Amino acid sequence: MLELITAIIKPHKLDDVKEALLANGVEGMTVTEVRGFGRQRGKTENFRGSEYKIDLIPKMKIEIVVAAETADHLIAVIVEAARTGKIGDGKVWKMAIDGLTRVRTGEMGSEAI
Amino acid sequence: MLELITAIIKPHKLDDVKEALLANGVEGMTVTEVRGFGRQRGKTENFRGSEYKIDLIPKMKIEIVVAAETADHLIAVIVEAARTGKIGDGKVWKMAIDGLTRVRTGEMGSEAI
Amino acid sequence: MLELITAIIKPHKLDDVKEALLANGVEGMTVTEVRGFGRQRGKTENFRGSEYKIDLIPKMKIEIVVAAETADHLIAVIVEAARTGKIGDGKVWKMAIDGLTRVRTGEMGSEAI
Amino acid sequence: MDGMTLKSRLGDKDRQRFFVTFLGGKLIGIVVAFAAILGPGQLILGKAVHAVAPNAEIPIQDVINGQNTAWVLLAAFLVFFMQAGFMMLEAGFARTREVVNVLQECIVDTCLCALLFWAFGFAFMFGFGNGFIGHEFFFLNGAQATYTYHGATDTGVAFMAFFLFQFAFADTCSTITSGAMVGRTAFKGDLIYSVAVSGFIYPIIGHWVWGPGGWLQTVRNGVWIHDFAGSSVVHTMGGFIALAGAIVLGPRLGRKFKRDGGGLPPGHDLTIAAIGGVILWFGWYGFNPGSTLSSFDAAGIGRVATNTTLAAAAGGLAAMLWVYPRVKKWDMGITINGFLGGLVAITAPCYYVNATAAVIIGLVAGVVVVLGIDLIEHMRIDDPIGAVAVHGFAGIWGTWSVGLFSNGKFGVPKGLLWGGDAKQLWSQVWGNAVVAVASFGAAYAVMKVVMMMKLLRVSEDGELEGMDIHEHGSPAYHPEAAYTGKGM
Amino acid sequence: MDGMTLKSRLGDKDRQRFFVTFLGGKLIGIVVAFAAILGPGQLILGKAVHAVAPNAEIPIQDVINGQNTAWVLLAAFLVFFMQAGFMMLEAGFARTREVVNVLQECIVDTCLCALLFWAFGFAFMFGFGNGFIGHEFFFLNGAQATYTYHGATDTGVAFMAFFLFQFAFADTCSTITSGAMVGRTAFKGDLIYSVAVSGFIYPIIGHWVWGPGGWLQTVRNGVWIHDFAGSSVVHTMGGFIALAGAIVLGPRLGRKFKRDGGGLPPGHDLTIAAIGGVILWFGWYGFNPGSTLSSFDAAGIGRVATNTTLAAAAGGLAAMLWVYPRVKKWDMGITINGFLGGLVAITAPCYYVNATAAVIIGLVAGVVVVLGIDLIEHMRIDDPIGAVAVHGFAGIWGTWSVGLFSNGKFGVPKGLLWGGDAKQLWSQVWGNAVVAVASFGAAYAVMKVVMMMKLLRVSEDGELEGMDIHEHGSPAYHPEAAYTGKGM
Amino acid sequence: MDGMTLKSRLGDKDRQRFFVTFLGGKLIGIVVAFAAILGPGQLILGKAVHAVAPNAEIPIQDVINGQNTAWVLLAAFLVFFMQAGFMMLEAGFARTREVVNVLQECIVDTCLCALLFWAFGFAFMFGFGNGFIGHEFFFLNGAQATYTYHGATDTGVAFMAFFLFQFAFADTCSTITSGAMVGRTAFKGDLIYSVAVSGFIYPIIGHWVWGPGGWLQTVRNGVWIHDFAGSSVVHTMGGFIALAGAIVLGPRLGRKFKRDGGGLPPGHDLTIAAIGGVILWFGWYGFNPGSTLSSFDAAGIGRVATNTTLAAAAGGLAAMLWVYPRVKKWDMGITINGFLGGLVAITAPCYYVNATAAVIIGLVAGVVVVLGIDLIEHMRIDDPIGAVAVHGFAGIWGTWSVGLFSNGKFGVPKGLLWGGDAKQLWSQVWGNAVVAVASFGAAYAVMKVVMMMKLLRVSEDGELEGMDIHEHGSPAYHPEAAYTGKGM
Ligand SMILES: Nc1ncnc2c1ncn2[C@@H]1O[C@H](COP(=O)(O)OP(=O)(O)O)[C@@H](O)[C@H]1O
Ligand SMILES: Nc1ncnc2c1ncn2[C@@H]1O[C@H](COP(=O)(O)OP(=O)(O)O)[C@@H](O)[C@H]1O
Ligand SMILES: Nc1ncnc2c1ncn2[C@@H]1O[C@H](COP(=O)(O)OP(=O)(O)O)[C@@H](O)[C@H]1O
Repeated sequence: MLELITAIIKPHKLDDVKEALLANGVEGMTVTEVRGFGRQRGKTENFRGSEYKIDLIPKMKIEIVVAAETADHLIAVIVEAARTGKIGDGKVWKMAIDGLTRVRTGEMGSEAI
Repeated sequence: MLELITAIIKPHKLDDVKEALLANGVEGMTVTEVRGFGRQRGKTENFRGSEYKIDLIPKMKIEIVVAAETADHLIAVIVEAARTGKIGDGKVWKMAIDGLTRVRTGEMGSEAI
Repeated sequence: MLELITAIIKPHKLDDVKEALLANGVEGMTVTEVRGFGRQRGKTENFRGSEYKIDLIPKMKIEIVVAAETADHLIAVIVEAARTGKIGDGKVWKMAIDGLTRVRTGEMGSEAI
Repeated sequence: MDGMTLKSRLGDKDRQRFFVTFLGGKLIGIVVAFAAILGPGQLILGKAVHAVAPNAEIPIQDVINGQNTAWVLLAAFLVFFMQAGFMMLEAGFARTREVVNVLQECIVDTCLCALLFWAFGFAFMFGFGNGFIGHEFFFLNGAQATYTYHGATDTGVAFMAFFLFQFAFADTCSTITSGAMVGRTAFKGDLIYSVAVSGFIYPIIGHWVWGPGGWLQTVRNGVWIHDFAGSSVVHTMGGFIALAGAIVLGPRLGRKFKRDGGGLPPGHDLTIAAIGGVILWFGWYGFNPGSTLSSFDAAGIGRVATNTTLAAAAGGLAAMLWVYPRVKKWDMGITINGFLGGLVAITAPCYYVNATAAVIIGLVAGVVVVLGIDLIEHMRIDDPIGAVAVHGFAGIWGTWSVGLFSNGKFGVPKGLLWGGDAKQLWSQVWGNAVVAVASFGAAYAVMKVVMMMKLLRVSEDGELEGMDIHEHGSPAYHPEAAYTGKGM
Repeated sequence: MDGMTLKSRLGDKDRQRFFVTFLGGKLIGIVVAFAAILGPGQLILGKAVHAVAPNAEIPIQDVINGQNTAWVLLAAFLVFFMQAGFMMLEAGFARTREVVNVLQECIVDTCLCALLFWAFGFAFMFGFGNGFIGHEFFFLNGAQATYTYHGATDTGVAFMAFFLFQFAFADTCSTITSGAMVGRTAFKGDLIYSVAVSGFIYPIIGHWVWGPGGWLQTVRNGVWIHDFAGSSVVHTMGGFIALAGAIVLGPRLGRKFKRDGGGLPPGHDLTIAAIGGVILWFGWYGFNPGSTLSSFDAAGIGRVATNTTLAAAAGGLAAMLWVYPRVKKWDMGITINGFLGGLVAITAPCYYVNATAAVIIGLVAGVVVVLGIDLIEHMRIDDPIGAVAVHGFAGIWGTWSVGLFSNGKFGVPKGLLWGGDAKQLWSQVWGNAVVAVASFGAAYAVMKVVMMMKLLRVSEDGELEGMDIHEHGSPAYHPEAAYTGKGM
Repeated sequence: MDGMTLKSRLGDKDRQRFFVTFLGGKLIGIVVAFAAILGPGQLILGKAVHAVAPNAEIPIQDVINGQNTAWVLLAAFLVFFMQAGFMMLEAGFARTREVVNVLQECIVDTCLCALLFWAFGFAFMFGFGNGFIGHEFFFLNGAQATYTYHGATDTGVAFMAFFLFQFAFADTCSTITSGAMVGRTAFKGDLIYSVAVSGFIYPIIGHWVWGPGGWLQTVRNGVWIHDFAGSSVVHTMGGFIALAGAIVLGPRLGRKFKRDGGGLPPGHDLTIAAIGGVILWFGWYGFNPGSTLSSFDAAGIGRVATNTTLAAAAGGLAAMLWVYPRVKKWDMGITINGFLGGLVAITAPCYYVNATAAVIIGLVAGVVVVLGIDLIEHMRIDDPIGAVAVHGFAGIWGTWSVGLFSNGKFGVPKGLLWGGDAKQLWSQVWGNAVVAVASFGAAYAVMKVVMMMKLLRVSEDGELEGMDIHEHGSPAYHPEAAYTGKGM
């Protein structure tokens, strides 16, 4: 069984999370630049002398496909590495996936991770 | 139970959808710039005097993790706010998620939304 | 039943994969620029006379919502079109989705694909 | 030496750095190397093409004309280069979806302006005629060797060099306008109003102040408006035409103003905007020092260049510091607008004031720009670039400042603050007001008509899709071009 | 003359080009402040370093040399600055993955060209020798104070200033080439063919037209090709070398042509491209007016500068309007190519024609560029920047236009359309054809050889990965550098 | 007047604007068109404004002053334009989150520098005083018509034009500093140290070398340091101030050095960086040739411009080829740093050496830059732009090279490698060392104090968030502005 873990984290925490995951046996990941808000509810910037509110703050989205049994541990690893304790630290969720294939070899299932 | 709603919408509808969701109690979302096509099947641009077809048109992808019971209502809210009635309005789908954690506090499940 | 297929491929394979999918009846897709690593484990670039390692290499993420019964065939189509046989070719996975709505018309389920 | 051919002289190495001699007794002749001035048609010859007659004379006037013409041309080139600056500033301050539109407008306005100024704009502005309009030199016909203000004052500048310099000024005025109309002006509408601005409004009103016999030079008993390089003629006028355009167009869709809980959308690329601003500053060194029309006026060009610099510097700092308490940040956008305001303001007085005055004028201009932007925002006018505040309002201040700060040594009476009387100040205020009102009025009428023809504002769908794709068929950026043969 | 007022003097047309006379009487002495010309080695001294001998003489030649040299140097700087314009235009029109390659090629070609032109390029082109090639001034040895076309005509321009101006021209020619070869040329191949182009092809063929004693100046009984600033020498040549390169290389992988249902991939950054285009226009003010080699020719530099402007403006508008009916959009890319075509075309005739002709030449050039791009696309040649159409084809048109539009007043007989005979036209056609054929042929041979050495075209893998990473080890953009210490 | 020395003539204030007289014999008349020099106050008149008296004399000095002033002003404009180049280079080499900071620092430093140089910087540097510091010309008071090095040598350059040129140099020095301090310097700290650098360190140390009576010109029995355009004064100084800043600040958070398995984070936009580099090269044509202060020195300005070009070209190639074996790629960043190193190095010797020497100096400079960058990296100093290697180290090499390569013809004794003795070389080494040590020491002290005041380095949170948002309230890029009314 495989799970897809999705984590939304602060951009400057990317290196830390990546290293923590590598240290915990993760062998691949996919990263996307996203923007979002949650409790943090945006912040104030200024342009040409006026302030304005931006709702959507830059974040990084990390996606990793992992064996189901390691998922909760890895989520804990991510949470620990990504935490600053300040608002805007992000979310992590997981979902079941029905099948995985490695393009290069055509291997399937957990072989393909 | 939690669901992940994914919506692909026209970029200039982002503000409307965001406001509609906020008005309906959504407290967080993640937005990604994407490109895509569906029935719209691309369109024509021109460069240096010649036309060419582009297949993939800019869209915004919105992802929200919500309580399962509100998902269908929120999908309706998104559809209403994003609709222009013209081709290219986009899609919305939902998927079950198995667990959610707030990075800052470590809260889990619907607490973490 | 609907499935969401997610494929991470090499950027320059996008055109090939797109055409293969179109040829196999796929009528819509969403594409995102992402970065990632797997077995490929990054590569070396240089800047101002020094080499440095980059872990995360540009990839394209393709997402398609399809009828469950066509999913495995389409995954095979993607894998074939995206394969170069070299490291870094990417991954494809699928997940069940619980509902799909077309924004323009409000159609639901496989009607909405 | 007399009687020697040029060729033999130049072939003789010992004489390569020869000095004309004036040895006692009668000077029979001064032999001049005419080669350089005989045009390059001959330069590609493989043989000697001419010899200088003995007893040729020194063309002092040629030295002067050549030097002045070179100076004015180089200045014209710098002013032309301001187009790149405006394009970058305007594009950088615009949103991503309207960038091609901004760029293309500036390019096409330049093209249009060149042809219009050649056909009749220059004739209206610098041809002799009456106080209201000139009507000489259509299509540059009837041009003399140098431009002479209808015989009043020989500039020593070759006619077509003078034309080019003035074209570059006209072009600036028209580009300023587009800045306030970014993001919702249909391209056809842009073409139409640009013809009106470059071909008629700018040259005709400009004639009043700068043309030979313009009426604003003759009113008020000889104490007329002095606008050295165009705080009124170019900037106030550009700013008020821009204002008319922005008012007639209305704001961009979805633009919420400060008092309605919104604010100016941020520019999409501040790197490009900042470089554009610095290019404008650079180009201003053509604008102001070039307006002496002469590099013989060595003290004058030095003074103008230094004053220009000091006012810009003061304007940038003043604007930045003025908004700091408000936003608690070092706002780059306002710093750029601030130094541009300083440059606009010093444009009229740069020749007439000393360095201290230049600093003061710049400081005030920086604040004027900030307050002006606030005012325009408060009036719910959508000016994406700040053209009205930077060019319109700082232009007013700059024109007035001549009457306040002129040091009395360079052709304008002492300013009020240096102990002079108020006559000059009133002439500045009056002249500037005429320019502002006339240009606003004329532009408002033009814009209204084009708006009523449904050509000025793009359709709602087009605006939401973005001007770039809707009007020009292409976004500014195609990052996906990295990966695929064509656009993704 | 004494006693006349300035006004009367200047109003008197017969005297407009008056020469100062020193008639009769003894002239005892004119003391000149030599300080400025004694070099700055002394300027940092804290004490007086020299005294001027009594009875020093006026170095009129120095005034002329100084002024001409300054003019030519400033023009050379502007032409050099065109490199920035080319880099931006080419990079902006390229796809994201080949941007560093485009930029680096332009930089390195400039470096190479400077060293080659110093070592032998200048010697081949501007040294005296025979009709085919020059062989003086290797490594700038044997240079005189000013460049004199082997004693034929003293330019009054300091030798090394003349060198720099000509280097900047050579550099332009080599940069044009790279534009058509974007996206698949291996960097080693680029180095090799650039040596051939900058070091041999350009200077040798250039010698025929511009060098002292070049054979194209002597054929046809004295009615030889007139190419004022290089429509043939720089642009036709650059364009046809580019054509040879593009043909030998073949198209980029995956490039589908219009008739195969594809089209040109859009540029990745039109902001950069547009600014680059405007910088090129700006730099052209060095290219054309600088080619007078003299600012004493005040009317000449004014005329050249204005003609240059009008042709550019007309070219931009013509190209935009020509494609409008086809794409129903105001295409910015073609507008840029159009005004560049106007600039290329006016480069040969800018000195010899009047303003009306300049406008016509520009209009035609704008259309030539559009049709040329279509033709190249139809021939399935992949020219990402449009170098062949803009430089090659508009260069041909511009060279011909001298024979059609010369007004007969500036050293070239009246053109066919102004009532002259066809002799000059045929010389233009003939001379231009020689340049085009010779440069295409030589370049084709060079490119073929480099191709056969497997050095011209990058490997398939390298091309798919992108030139930037494959050849230069770095993409142009690292947006992720926002977030992480290193590349992500 | 005959028989007077230049010195006495120029020292005599009453004669500063002297007209050449034609005493003895009858002067029949030389009528000069004064119009052009009477200032443009009159240009807008619709009537004749003045008549020239009969027997007016030729203002030869005016010809010289006009020409020199125009030359120096145009050069000053080019040097000013280098700000755009520096901004682009530094911004392009920076990471995305610190781009606005880099840009805003350059803008504000320019503004500050203008006001400081006007208030006292120029007075310290170019005012007469003692060997250590000048104290004339505060706020430009007491200025004469032209700048004369306290009567030693009349530059023939209008005072305020000379001021502007020197301001542009001062500005360059201060901008270099910011390059090595990118990404972690608090803006308040930047303001404070910039005041110290532009207002005190640069002008005072500069006075020693270039000011009237500076002490480094008098030591060592008349064989003093010759630094034509500032390899020491501007570049070594800028580089060593930068070094002090980078050391005191420490590296950016998370910056791992090569020997620790890391490396320099790549620049976020190499297109912008490359164009910035080329703009710097372009601006250098103001920097070096302008430093003759005279366009009458035609051979001089030609030589300087060509040497500048050759050294840049050689530097770029040398750096690229030097790193090729190491990275097996054609590295663009190092090519840019390399040609900049060539430019820095040739800045001191450009007037004194021949072309061959220029090429050698450039080649060595290219290698010096690469080794310098390696050294700084090895020392775990974080210099994001390479300012220390490019300006500091290549500046040292350039200063030394005068003593090695001077050809002995232009005011400096023959260099060691051309058969001269080592005296000049030791003066160069000594003078340069004084500049380097003094500027490093002074800057280190200033930086340390500002650091201790907790104003120099931004907070950790601010640095992680990025300088742009933390200090300036806005990122450089708002791509989302494509889609929404405001920032997303
Ligand atoms: N309900 C949600 N659905 C999707 N993404 C969310 C949701 N809530 C938050 N996010 C993402 O997580 C990021 C951080 O959320 P935020 O609420 O600021 O953190 P926290 O409240 O956990 O400190 C947001 O910017 C957004 O991208
Ligand atoms: N089958 C699909 N799978 C994934 N994404 C899709 C699919 N169909 C459409 N999309 C996304 O939705 C966007 C809008 O689709 P489109 O077909 O143009 O809208 P509609 O047909 O509903 O009017 C597309 O640009 C694409 O990003
Ligand atoms: N476990 C994983 N989870 C998420 N994405 C992955 C994972 N492994 C690989 N990827 C994605 O697939 C891309 C290609 O993976 P890679 O390991 O290089 O290919 P392969 O080993 O199949 O040849 C990576 O760049 C990354 O974006």
